Amino acid sequence: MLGPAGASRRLTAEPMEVPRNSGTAERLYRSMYLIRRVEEEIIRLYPSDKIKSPVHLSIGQEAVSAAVCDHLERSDYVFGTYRGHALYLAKGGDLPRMMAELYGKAHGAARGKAGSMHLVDVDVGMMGTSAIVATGISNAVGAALALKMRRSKAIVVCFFGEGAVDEGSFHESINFASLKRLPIVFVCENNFYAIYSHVKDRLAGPGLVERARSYGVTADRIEDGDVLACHDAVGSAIEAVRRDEGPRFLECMTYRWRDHVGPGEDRQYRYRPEAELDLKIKNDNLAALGRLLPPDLKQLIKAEEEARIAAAIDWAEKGEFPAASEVRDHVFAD
Amino acid sequence: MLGPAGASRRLTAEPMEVPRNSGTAERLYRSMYLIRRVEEEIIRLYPSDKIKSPVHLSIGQEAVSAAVCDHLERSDYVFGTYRGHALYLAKGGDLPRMMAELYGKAHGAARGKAGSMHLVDVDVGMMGTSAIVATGISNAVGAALALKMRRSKAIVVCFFGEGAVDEGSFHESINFASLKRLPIVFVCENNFYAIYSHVKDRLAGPGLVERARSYGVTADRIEDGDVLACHDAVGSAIEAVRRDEGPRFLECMTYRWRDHVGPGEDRQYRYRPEAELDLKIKNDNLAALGRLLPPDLKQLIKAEEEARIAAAIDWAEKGEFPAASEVRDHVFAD
Amino acid sequence: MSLRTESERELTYAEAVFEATRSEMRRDPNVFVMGQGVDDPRGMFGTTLGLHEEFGAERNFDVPLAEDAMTGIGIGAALLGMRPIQVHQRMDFVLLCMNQLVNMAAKMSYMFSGAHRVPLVVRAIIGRSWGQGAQHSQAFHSYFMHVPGLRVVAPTTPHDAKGCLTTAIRDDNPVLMIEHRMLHGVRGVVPEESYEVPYGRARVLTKGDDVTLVGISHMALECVRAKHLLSEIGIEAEVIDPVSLSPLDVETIAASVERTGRLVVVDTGWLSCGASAEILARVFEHLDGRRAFVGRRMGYLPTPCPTTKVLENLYYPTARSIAETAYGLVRGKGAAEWQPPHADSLEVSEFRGPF
Amino acid sequence: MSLRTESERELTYAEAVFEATRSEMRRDPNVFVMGQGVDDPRGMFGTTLGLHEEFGAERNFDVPLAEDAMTGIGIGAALLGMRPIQVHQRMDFVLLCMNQLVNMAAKMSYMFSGAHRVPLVVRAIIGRSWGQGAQHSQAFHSYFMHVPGLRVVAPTTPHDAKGCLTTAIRDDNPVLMIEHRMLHGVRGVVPEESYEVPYGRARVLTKGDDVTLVGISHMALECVRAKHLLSEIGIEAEVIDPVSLSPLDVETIAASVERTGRLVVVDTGWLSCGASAEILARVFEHLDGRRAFVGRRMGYLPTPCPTTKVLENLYYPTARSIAETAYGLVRGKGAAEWQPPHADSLEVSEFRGPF
Ligand SMILES: Cc1ncc(C[n+]2csc(CCOP(=O)(O)OP(=O)(O)O)c2C)c(N)n1
Ligand SMILES: Cc1ncc(C[n+]2csc(CCOP(=O)(O)OP(=O)(O)O)c2C)c(N)n1
Ligand SMILES: [Mg+2]
Ligand SMILES: [Mg+2]
Repeated sequence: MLGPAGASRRLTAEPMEVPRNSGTAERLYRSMYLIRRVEEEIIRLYPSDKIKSPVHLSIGQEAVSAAVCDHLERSDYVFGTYRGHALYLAKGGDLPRMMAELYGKAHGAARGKAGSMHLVDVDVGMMGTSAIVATGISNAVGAALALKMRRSKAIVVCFFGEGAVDEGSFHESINFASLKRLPIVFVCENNFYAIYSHVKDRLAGPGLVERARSYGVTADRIEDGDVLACHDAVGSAIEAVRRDEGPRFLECMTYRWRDHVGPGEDRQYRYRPEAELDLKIKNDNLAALGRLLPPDLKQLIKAEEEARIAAAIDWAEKGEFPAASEVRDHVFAD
Repeated sequence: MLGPAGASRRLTAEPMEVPRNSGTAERLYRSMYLIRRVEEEIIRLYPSDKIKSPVHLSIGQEAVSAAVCDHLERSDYVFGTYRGHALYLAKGGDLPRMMAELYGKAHGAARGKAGSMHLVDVDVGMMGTSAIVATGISNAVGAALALKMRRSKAIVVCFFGEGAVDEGSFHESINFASLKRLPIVFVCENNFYAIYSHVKDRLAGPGLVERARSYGVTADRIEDGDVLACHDAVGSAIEAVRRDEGPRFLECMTYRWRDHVGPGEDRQYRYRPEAELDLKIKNDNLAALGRLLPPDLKQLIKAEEEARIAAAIDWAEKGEFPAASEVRDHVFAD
Repeated sequence: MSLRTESERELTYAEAVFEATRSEMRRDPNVFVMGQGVDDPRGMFGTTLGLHEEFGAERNFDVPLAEDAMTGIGIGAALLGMRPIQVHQRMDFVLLCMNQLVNMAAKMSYMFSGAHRVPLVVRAIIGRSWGQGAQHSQAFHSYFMHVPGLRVVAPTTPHDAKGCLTTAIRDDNPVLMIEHRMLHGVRGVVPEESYEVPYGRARVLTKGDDVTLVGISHMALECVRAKHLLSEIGIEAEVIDPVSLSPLDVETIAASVERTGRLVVVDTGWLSCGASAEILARVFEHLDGRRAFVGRRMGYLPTPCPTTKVLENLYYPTARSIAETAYGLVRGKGAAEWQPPHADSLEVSEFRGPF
Repeated sequence: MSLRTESERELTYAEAVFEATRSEMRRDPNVFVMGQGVDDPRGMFGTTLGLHEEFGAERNFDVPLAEDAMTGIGIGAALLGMRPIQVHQRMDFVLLCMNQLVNMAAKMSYMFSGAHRVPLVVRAIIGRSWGQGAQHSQAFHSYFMHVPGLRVVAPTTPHDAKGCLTTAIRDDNPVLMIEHRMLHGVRGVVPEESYEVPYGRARVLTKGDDVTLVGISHMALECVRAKHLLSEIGIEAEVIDPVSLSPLDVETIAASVERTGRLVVVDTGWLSCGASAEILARVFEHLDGRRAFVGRRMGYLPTPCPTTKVLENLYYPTARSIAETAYGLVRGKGAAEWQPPHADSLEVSEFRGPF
């Protein structure tokens, strides 16, 4: 079952002239706007109890997924985490089916069995997400191994939080990827926190980039705040991987505005300085990018995306829940 | 049950004047000689089928355990691997009880339940060994945590092969040790091979020392071939840890002469160049160290150690096997 | 459900866990808590909240996301006489530290013939409800029951939560304590003083002669509810909470089955090679043909856990499905259909997560 | 033991595993082998020896000591349609990759409603003899039987080893194949052509009316030996090899027990929550009071495995201890003591390791 006709899978609006890097800014703005607004809608809908599963929001972190996926083909693969709305949307995942999945409906991306934590859309290379930290990393490396064995031109991008780097599995995975020079980009979204635990209380030593380099992997840290610069830096890393120069590691600095899980804010827990959060909100990447676009173009994008979102929610709400018999389906592939 | 009176737990011979670093050379020679000869005896005994368990010999690698343990107090702790004879002996483990353990006897170090792969002698801080690669590393870090919590002056040294660095568990462990600045020395015995697999086929990047540094741990590579230089380098690392400067990592280059497991040679498998092995045997650390000692002192040491070994084997052979009822003992501590 | 004893003070299960931890930390300076988020503002559902304030940051500390090494570190500290308590927010994560728990902690006493002991407590929380999905809802107590050298307890009441944890902390052996997320908010009477709940003693929660219902952890609550449903149609169920899964008190269960001739084991987990298989097999061996009986196992459907509520509702045994099963056993094949009324499990239906 | 069929060609179990692997690699370019030492001069006890020479280094390769990630990498490759075969020299090491096998491989089909399939084969070898000790002798097949979404096979004969592995490689689902180290040298008739041994079909190895012996993996051999011992005193045992543990062919076993009224399940593993508990429980449920029977479980002692031979000999069921147990069931409590003669298990007594 596909989404409504209006909800095309890819972001297909034509590029327009804007001050700098026009087409790129427009595409990124559209992608980030969509992510931001979809998640704001989730916040709005959540108190209705229609979304009966944990949600991990990416508001504040939209730039990373948008910038990375802008360089990817539909035939490239991405692997992500339970904080996966942004990646799903940026890679061109079907929005109505995502909303239906959050509602637990039968026409959801995984017929309601997955919920927010396990978004998948293999048609666009969104390979799914895991709620066990770091476990998708080795799966992504395995996909890259398969691509290499098949002499494919596609690449894999693997997204994870800085908390995943704590796990031994990350190390085993990046070592193997480097050893075999696999076509993979490791994108670490460093938002400083794993739940309420600060990275400095978990990560010893000079930093993530140095860790990656100790596996012979070229690595860069990309600061938060300039989406177009981030886009450029990501682009050259991806190009290098496409040229078969072996894996790359990118530490993308970013920041989560909302609570670790759930739709709410988390100021009451006082685990992070309020000024830190306030500054990030003030320097909103989306707003900054929007200032680079002509107002009427921006309005056009907003209107188009709002229409898509409204249609998707409408479609999701209307669908049926899966039949009881489905509970036993798909334990095994047939 | 203790070993025979002649078999004292510590190497207690008085130091004598020898050309350079006299006492040290003597102590190291004695320790290495003991290890070498015990393992040669195991090779001799093995065809009799009296030792009914896998043995992993350290012949060729004696220098590392000897040099490190020479700096340790009885109250310091060591953790090792299934290739544990050298460490057990260098740390002052009871030789007769080790031999009895290999024979599976009731007066063995663990009443026959452990065998060669799980040597233990807590009285001298030999905390035991694991046959699952890398699993002792985190245990060692935990012991160091306990020492720190108790404000103890003792330290922990953790021995493992370069193969263990492949495991995620190593990374998780060294990260935590560095984070908490624990009193531990990581001693990686890099003998180039994990079974028949060369380290270059498993380890990507610039090397082990760089890996360790990426966790903020001071790390050194110590070349094979000069036991006294190795002893010095190890000594300064250990002193730093004693001064509470946080963990250290030492990559000690070494070489195994025998097959990965069992008493035999392994030339027939042709997984390593014969010339590589021959050169190592030619540059035997034990022989080189022996040349620094006056011949009569060397003879004395040999005679004393030979007597200990003979007595230990004799004692081991004479003991009883455990009674059938013992099979259910010690599942739980009581 | 609250089992009233002399004292009338009520606590939630989470508070009872907290109280046991705090009082053992006061009693023994070697006891400490380590785990992801144990010192954060939510304090592991309240079970470790603020312990670092009383005992210092060294005795209640956050750890990196590194289940394997952190378990090994706990073991290493235990070898030197410390008594670590480790907490896993979801039992699903213990799959990352099976090696340390099974290959190391469970074996060290035996492998080294008593030279080592491992006084380690691992608390593992089973998730449920609010869309936990396939990876945040699993229960692996059978994995630990399988392995000699480990003890496994699964207290249901706040009283037993406090007592079992106290016993576990004082034990010189590695102990897994299984906590069901749906129990954390349940209230019950908990004495203020310290006490130990012994291993290997099941609790008979209600007496009855028609059928024996054995309910593990949260399922003991559902069995009590099922018992009430059955009472209404004149069937008297004996409900037993094993409390301790390894060692298991098969005598108490078998004695009940000897009377009732009917057994339903209800687990919060899968059936195949699960705790319910073991309990059924043990009762069968124990009675050894002396007394014929019929038996059923209930637990998770043989599928991963679906996220959507409509399917998740089918995934777990309920008071109603337990009552139906028991009814079928008691009245036999020819009996009229009976549809028990719905019995609400507030701890499930009112749960809003987020986790 | 060799089951003679039309062809008379005999292979060892290890050769049969090799042959299945090679022929599937020839048939399907997506099949490849990865594992520690698979391309080394010993080739995993001969089962992968030299495969890289025929198929290239990309299709039979050594990996770092990184069980967790290597399993995840196999899964990732499988998601893209590759068909990896992974080998663990000892099943003890799978404890390091439980997370990937249980949280990922077993769940991907369901969690994503069929969007993914994971055609992964994991071969895990159970160690025994020559002082393997506590950490190189464990059998965890019950862990995988516990989890929906995984298939588990434990072939005993070279014939079934080849056929089960062929089935597993062609399956689009994750399959665990359990190999017992003591079986690798055992010879049996193996057809040259490819064939599949289906899931969920037990094999009746010998017919008998007095007692049903179910032997898992290597224990099927010991059960056949026990059967011969029992024959000598006029007791006829029916020996059944389940071959496939998940799904399990309970019908065949239950039908036998329905005739014999006596069941002994002999596992190469611990009892508690083990495969033997599941088989006993399933037979009990299947017969459901229609036929009374008595049953026993046999397996590892409830201890870690001791290294020294004198104790290790007590740790495992033997033909003799199985025969004694069966005798006790058949002749009942009052029967005269019977000490069966020693039946040598050459594959054990002649084993000299080193591993
Ligand atoms: C293996 C594992 N351990 C612990 C958890 C609990 N947990 C869920 S999310 C999370 C934090 C992860 O932080 P990070 O990787 O930085 O990602 P972020 O949430 O910041 O995007 C933790 C600890 C888990 N899901 N899996
Ligand atoms: C977790 C685990 N994986 C695999 C093995 C099998 N194995 C035993 S020793 C060994 C090689 C280890 O090499 P290294 O760490 O370099 O130590 P060395 O034997 O060279 O002393 C391997 C792969 C094991 N015992 N444990
Ligand atoms: Mg983070
Ligand atoms: Mg090595």
